[in-house]
Amino acid sequence: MITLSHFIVLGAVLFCIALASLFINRKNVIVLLMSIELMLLAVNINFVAFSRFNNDVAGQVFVFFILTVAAAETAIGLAILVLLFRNRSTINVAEIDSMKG
Amino acid sequence: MFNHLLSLLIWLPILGAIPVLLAGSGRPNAARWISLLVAIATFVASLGLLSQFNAADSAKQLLENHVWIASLGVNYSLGVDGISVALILLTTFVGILVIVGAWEVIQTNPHQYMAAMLVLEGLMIGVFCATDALLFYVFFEAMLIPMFILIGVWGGPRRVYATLKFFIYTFFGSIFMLVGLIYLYLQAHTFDLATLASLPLSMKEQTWLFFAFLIAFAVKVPMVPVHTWLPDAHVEAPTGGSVVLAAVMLKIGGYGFLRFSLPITPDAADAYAWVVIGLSLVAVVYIGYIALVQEDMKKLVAYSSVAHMGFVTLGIFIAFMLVRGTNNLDAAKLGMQGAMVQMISHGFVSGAMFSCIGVMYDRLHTRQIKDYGGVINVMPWFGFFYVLFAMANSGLPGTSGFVGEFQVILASFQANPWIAFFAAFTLIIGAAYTLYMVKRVLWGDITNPHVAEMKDINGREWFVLGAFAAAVLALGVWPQPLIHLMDASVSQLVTQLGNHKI
Amino acid sequence: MELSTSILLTIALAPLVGCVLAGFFGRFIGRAGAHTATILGVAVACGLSFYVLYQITAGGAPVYNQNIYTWFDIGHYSAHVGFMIDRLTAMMMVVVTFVSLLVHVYTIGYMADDPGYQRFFSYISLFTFSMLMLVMSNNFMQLFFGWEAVGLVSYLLIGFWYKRPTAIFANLKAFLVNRVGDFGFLLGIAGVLYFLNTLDYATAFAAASTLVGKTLQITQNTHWDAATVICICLFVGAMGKSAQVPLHVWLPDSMEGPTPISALIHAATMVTAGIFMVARMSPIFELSETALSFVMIIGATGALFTGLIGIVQNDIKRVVAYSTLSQLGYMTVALGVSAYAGAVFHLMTHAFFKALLFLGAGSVIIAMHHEQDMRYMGGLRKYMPITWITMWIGSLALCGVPFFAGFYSKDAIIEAVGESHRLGASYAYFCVMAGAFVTALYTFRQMYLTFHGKERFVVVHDHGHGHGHGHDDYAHAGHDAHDEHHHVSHKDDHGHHEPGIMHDTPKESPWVVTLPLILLAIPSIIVGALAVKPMLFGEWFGSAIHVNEANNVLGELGKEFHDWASAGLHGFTQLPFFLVLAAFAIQTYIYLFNPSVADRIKSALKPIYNVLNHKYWFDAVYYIVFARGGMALGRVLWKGGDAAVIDGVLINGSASLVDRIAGGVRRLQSGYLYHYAFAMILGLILLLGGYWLVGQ
Amino acid sequence: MPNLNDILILLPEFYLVAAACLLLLLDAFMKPEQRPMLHWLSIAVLLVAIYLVVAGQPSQPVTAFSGMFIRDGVSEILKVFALLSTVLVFVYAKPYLQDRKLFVGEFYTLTIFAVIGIMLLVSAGNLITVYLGLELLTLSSYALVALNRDSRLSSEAAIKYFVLGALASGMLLYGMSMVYGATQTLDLAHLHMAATHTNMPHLLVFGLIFMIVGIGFKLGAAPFHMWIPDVYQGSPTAVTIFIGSAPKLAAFGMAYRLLASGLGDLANHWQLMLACLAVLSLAIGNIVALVQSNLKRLLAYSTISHMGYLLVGLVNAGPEGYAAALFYAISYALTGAAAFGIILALARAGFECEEIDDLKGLNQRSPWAAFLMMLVMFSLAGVPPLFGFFGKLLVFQAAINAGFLWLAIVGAVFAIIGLYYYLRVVKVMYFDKPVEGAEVHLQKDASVRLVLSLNVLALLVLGIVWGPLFGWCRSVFVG
Amino acid sequence: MIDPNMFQLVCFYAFAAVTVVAALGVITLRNSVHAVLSLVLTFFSTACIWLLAEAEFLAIALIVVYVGAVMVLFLFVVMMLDIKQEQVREGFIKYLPVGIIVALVMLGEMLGLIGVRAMHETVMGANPATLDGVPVSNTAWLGQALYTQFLLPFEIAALILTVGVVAAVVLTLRQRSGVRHQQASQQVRVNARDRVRVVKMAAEVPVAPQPAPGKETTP
Repeated sequence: MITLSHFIVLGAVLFCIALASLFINRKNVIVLLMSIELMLLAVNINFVAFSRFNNDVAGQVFVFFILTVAAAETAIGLAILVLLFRNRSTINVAEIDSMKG
Repeated sequence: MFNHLLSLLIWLPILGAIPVLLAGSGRPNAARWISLLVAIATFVASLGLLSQFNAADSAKQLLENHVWIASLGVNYSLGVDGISVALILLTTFVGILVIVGAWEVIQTNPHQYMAAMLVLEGLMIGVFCATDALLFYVFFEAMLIPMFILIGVWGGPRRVYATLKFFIYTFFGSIFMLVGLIYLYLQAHTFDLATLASLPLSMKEQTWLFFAFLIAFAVKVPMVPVHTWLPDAHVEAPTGGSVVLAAVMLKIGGYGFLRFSLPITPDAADAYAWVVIGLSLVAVVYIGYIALVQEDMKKLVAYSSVAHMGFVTLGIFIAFMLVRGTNNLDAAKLGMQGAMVQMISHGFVSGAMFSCIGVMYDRLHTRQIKDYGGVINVMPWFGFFYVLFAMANSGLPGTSGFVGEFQVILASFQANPWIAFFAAFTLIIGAAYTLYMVKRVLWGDITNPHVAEMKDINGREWFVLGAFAAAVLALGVWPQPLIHLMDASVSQLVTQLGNHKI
Repeated sequence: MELSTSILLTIALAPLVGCVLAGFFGRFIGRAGAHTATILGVAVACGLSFYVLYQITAGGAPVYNQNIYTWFDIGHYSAHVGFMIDRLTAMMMVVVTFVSLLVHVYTIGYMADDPGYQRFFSYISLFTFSMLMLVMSNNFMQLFFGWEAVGLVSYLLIGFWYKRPTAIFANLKAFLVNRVGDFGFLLGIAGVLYFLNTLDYATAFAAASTLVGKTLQITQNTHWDAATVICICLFVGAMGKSAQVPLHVWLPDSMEGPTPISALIHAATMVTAGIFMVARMSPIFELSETALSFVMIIGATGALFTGLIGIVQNDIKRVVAYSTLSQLGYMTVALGVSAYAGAVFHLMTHAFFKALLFLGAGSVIIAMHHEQDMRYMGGLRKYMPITWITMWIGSLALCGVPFFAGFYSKDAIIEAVGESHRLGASYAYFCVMAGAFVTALYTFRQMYLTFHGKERFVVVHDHGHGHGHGHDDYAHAGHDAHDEHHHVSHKDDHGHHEPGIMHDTPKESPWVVTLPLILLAIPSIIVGALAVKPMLFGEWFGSAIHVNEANNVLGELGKEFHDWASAGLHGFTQLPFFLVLAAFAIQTYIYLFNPSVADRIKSALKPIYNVLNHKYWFDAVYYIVFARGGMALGRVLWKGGDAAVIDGVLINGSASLVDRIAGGVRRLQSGYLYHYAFAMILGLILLLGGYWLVGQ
Repeated sequence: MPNLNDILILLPEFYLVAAACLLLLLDAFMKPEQRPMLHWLSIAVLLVAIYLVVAGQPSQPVTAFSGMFIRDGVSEILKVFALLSTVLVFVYAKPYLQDRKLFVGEFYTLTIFAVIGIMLLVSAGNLITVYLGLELLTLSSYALVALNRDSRLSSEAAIKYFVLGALASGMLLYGMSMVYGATQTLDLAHLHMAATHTNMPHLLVFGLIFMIVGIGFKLGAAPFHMWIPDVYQGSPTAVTIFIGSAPKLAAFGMAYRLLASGLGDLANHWQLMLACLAVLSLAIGNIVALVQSNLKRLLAYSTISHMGYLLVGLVNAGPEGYAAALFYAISYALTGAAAFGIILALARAGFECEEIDDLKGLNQRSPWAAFLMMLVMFSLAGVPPLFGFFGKLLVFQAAINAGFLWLAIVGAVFAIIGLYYYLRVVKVMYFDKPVEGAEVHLQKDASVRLVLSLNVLALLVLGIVWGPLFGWCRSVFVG
Repeated sequence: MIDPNMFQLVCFYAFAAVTVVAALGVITLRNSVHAVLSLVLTFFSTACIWLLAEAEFLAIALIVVYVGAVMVLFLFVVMMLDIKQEQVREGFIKYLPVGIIVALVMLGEMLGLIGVRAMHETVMGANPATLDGVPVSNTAWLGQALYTQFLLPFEIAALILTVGVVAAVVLTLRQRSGVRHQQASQQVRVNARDRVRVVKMAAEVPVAPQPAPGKETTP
């Protein structure tokens, strides 16, 4: 039997992977963007699962919106990334530190 | 209009600052004259207090009450008693003198200087008028801004350090008071001081509040060990700034004790009166010794201010021992009157001392004692005033400096001879540091050739010093009118001290 | 007839008016105007004082005691300005105004060339006003006012020649030492208020008996007798003002001031304020044996030991100054044995003959062109006979030679001490007796050195320098020797200031100088004989002085007293006269016949000479302990307390701590995205963990 | 089903959407030299929106679109001030944008879109609306931050903002999913009811914690504040001023909707958490600001600390606390707008006026600007009688009233530390000598000068008559 | 016989394993392209899991929207930007332990707080997709809700996409100065006279015109 916990644990694992990636990864901004996608995926899994197990449509609707927004967000994110690369010729996270302190 | 005399007194100088500012740097003389007119008008208006005010009545008078923040129950409420009236008169009096004193001395942006002075004057009057704690606090804090600017812009070489220290120190003190006031408000649902005074509070609450108030006012007075801002601020401030700072601003600390610590937390104040008394005595002795070795005239006078203000706190808190310990209400009144007279007197004396130093500084551009010597040879009139004020500073009878100290010492003997013993030490040490300075500055042969070129005081300076001298002597020879003015209020305060709140 | 308030006010204020006129408008009214105005003021006061004295003694006027105005009034505490005129006051007023008037006149001559002429007149008039306020006061507050006001004038006058470093050192010293006395005095007043609940004399004295049995808690277990504490505190004030050991150190230095004020303030009047005060407080002092013993011992010590110093002084004024110290000691001893009348009597006679001596010394100084060192004088009697004779009169009065004024007062004191059985009375008796001998020693030495023997100066006529003389008076006054050490170190760039070199022959002073000498010489002879009976043994003072029956030594003496003449004759058979005679013989031998003996004695008694020459090292010790020590302490407190601990550690320390923390914390903002993310995640983890640990 | 009434309730929002699209179109067909018209038009659009908000103010809270949208007093007040501060932003930004060739229509449209996001967010009645409103705001903001495409700092700021913002959104969403799981509803009103009955209380608090991260990020509260300094510094100042003002109101609205409307029953949990965030924010904001030399960065840290104070008010978790926090948010938005407005007004082509040292001797060059800046600084520092003081007063009062006396004391202590750096700015302007050759003057633009002066003087006036405003803030919570 | 429940469970585990492994691949793979592809795999397997949960519409949408659009965009960018492979993984090992620890702590806290045990009791019931009690497809179920109850969010989502477009355009579209565009209308209107001008000049080698300064840093 697939139980709610299966989904939630999967979601949690993905979420943690995404989180870990955010600070393990020190070289490539693209991986950061992908990690965020992973994180949203984990959220979506949670919503789908709760929606399914609680017999409520709102969760799945929420997922729908998250997907939509994520697409727009990615577009903007990649645009910024391109901009960054144009300006600095690098997307190395460790080199993006002009502002600090 | 006369129903709003207090508002007039507060807002006249503040709003008067606007045309002064507008007069701009292009027409400095216009700015000077306007500000002088405003200051004189304020003084004249404050004289109206004397006719309006009934000294026999201890209640707050000339009341004004407007709702300020309805939802919080905060009011713009003003009222004065004898103590306030005296301090307001002091403020308006000094207000004119600092404007006159700065006349030609301030050359950079005189309009800004004058405007800041006027705003400061209005705010200080506001402090003395406010009967709402929040209103009081607003004036109390707002005062810092013009003073900060005055010291910072027109001050000496280390003005930035001094003014920052001044501001942060004072802010440090008062922010805790704010927390205390909020606490009180939450208990009483009002900021009205009279209501707060009758608010029952447990000993624990009173203790916390007492120390919150103590730190605010102790910094302002200033008491040892939170006095170190004062020498720096005084040294670096322009003459007018020093005068106002010493003459009026320090009094606000003492005034705060009367309005907050005493009525609101009488039991805690009684329990910890020994702390304040002890610190006051430390101020007299410890600060006296420090003043002795100062090489900078302003610093010396600043330290002497700390020592003299020690008498104010001593006089106020000795009252607890007298009321609660020996039930000697009259002696408590004597002590508290002494403290009040000392406040007013110190206003004149320190203001005058700083004005004198300013006169010398304008000529030689140094405040180091060692750069002077033999000034009397070239400035006999100045020497006359200088000696007079120095004597007042060392508490010579016949000058105002004596009255308050005399009364406080007499009263403290009633509480405990040892307190009087240490307090009376000022007679020796106060004379020592003041006259030692006089010796090195005024007397002797001229050693610095620049001193020989100093000109005696001009008419403007004569006016300033003469006015101070008149006040110092008048108060010293006949203090009774002042005492009578404050008598009812002081009696009422003293009676309040006996009321237990627990 | 009642005394009128307006007369009293006129007496007090007339000198003040003169002072203001001379001080503020001196430039307009000129020199003549200044001295006219002030002399007029003082003359009015003097005349009216005589009138008041007459009224109060002969006119049958009752004791006047009224407040003029209320100074403060708080609850049942009040202080007023008011006058109390009884016989004591009236006598003091006469003495003060009379001597003051003469000094005013004398000053015209003495200060003739001084640029601070008007200022000087203003000061001495102010002094007269202050002193009158002091003696006329009817309460403690006003007494303190006058007390300090005369101190102020003394300060101003000692430092009159403000260019002289020694003068401005001396005036500061005088003021501060006086302040030490005032410190005690103020505490005494506070004690009076505490125990008697009033500052008014009449009320306080009436209630004085309630002090008996009252104590003051000093520590947990120590209680001191109230009267003793009050009296000793008050007497500390007197010690300052009347220069009693160990607060006497300011008086010799005060000789830096012009001679007229040395006469007026530091001999005749101000310094006797302490004596007056104690006499005035006699109802309270009578309550404490301990305090009176204390007074007596202090006085006796001063009477002998300060006199000893006088023997080795070379400065003519200093000799008189130490003599003053010694005589003040006599008066104090008299107070200590409850012979208040004796003290006041001696105060009066002393005022006349000591003023005479000072003014005479001043006259000599004028003649010597401000040379004060007696070693460069000698043989002056032929140049200035009036001065010489009047000085001799003063000296004999001082030594207590029978029939002179000083004899009656001084002898009475010695005898009174002999009568007393107070603790320490025998010590005091020894001191005053030995003191009589010492007095004679230094007095005759001074007279011989100054007026007799060979001239120890050379007159060199040097017209090139002569003309500038007057104008530089006070410039070169700054170089005057008052001490031989100073003398050696003097660098004098004017040739004519070489010690012992004169440019003009000394000549007698003008009439304005000699007239006061003569006028003072008269009372120096006769006033003792005139007043001894009523003042000392009669009931002249009436209620003004209160003596317990058990302490009434003068009463005891009075039983043997018949009249002034027999007392004078009796004096020739008494020990004090023999001591004077012995001293006269010794000094005559040494200074007139064998001057080298002086040096031999000096070297033979080198250790004693050293002790005396260093004035028992009081000055040195005070300077090191109080002046230098105070400065050192101040510096330690300033640098250590204020600068290092409060500012350094607490203020700037916390500021720099915050700054350092800020420097550290800002590094957390590393600029790296992964650190930022890590911070957020860490925050999340901590919130979760916190909830897990706490919330669940 | 939605009906006309629903649309009327959302009239200001719909109107703004239409207007924004219109502006977008207009911009496309507009010659560059006609842009100033667009500028004035945008301002007019916002002013009309304010009118619509005020005019359509319902007497009772109303909902629309199946409870997705709530229009109540809180949302009205937030919208009014968000719009108002955006008007200020537009006015101040114009000369700056013109000088830097950034005077493009997209600035206006994106900002208006962001404002629409704010309006939706503060009116949200459902977690979905919260999320979408938030995303509308943040996505527009990302683009705005990167608006200056040729700036290294700008793109760096944008990427940082973006990654961290997305991370925060992810966490917020994760929290929402958990709350949803625990309560089976996304509707805030239902959530409020369901929260008390859930059989999974831990899950609910778990979700709450994640949502607090999201809120904390939006507010810029430590330790979720890391983006603030870099973004404030890196963005074109014209964008910084926007980010620094209106979105703070949105963040307050979001916190209010989620924590108070939605999870008010968990207040005993989130009070303490917010208190922790508050302390951290106060500490980090105030302390690190001490060592800043860049004015924008300094103001960024100052923002962090101010959000700490706002949280101190929220900790009260009662109407008084919300009123205090709202008041604080408003005061901060206006003050922040003024602060950056002055920087904008002092900047000119080729000169950013970003460094504190750039202000040296400002009083001698431009006394009025110095005076205005001084008032702003004292307001930020919380010195009476300026507006900022009363915000502090109220939040302290709220905290003490809720038993968080210690928090008020901590706030007080950090206010002292904070004072120093504000004073430092005043010091530089008034006490230092101007740098030779560096001419710093206010922009000539009359509208900028006028509005800026009014803005700053409002801080003074509102400091004296803050009663009505506070009464308004209070009335929306107390009823 | 295979128990359908059991089969579901096995499928779930299989897809979940793929998802997790692929997700790990995303964050560990050196080559960005590989990482993107790994992410695609993650999405695919997640979509499969959603299918198991009978959320068909979202599963398909995930594939279409993410794999079809978003990931392609990623690929574009990855390929467009020339990223040096060898540097990319520097320091990865160094920070890996911290990452693992944090991730594990996080996971522990999450699982502990979520109360996975309790959820283990919650089994998947019947497909909730019903309208007025009648079972309908997941899409209908969703659609019904989306256009009624969630109409406003739907509108907002549209707005967000608009913003996405505007933002992407404003950030990336460049009107470069100095770049020669083809302008048809001008080409049509051209005259030979305007274009060719015969000039006399010295017989020298003409200097090649300087290229317009561009701000492009990419080659």
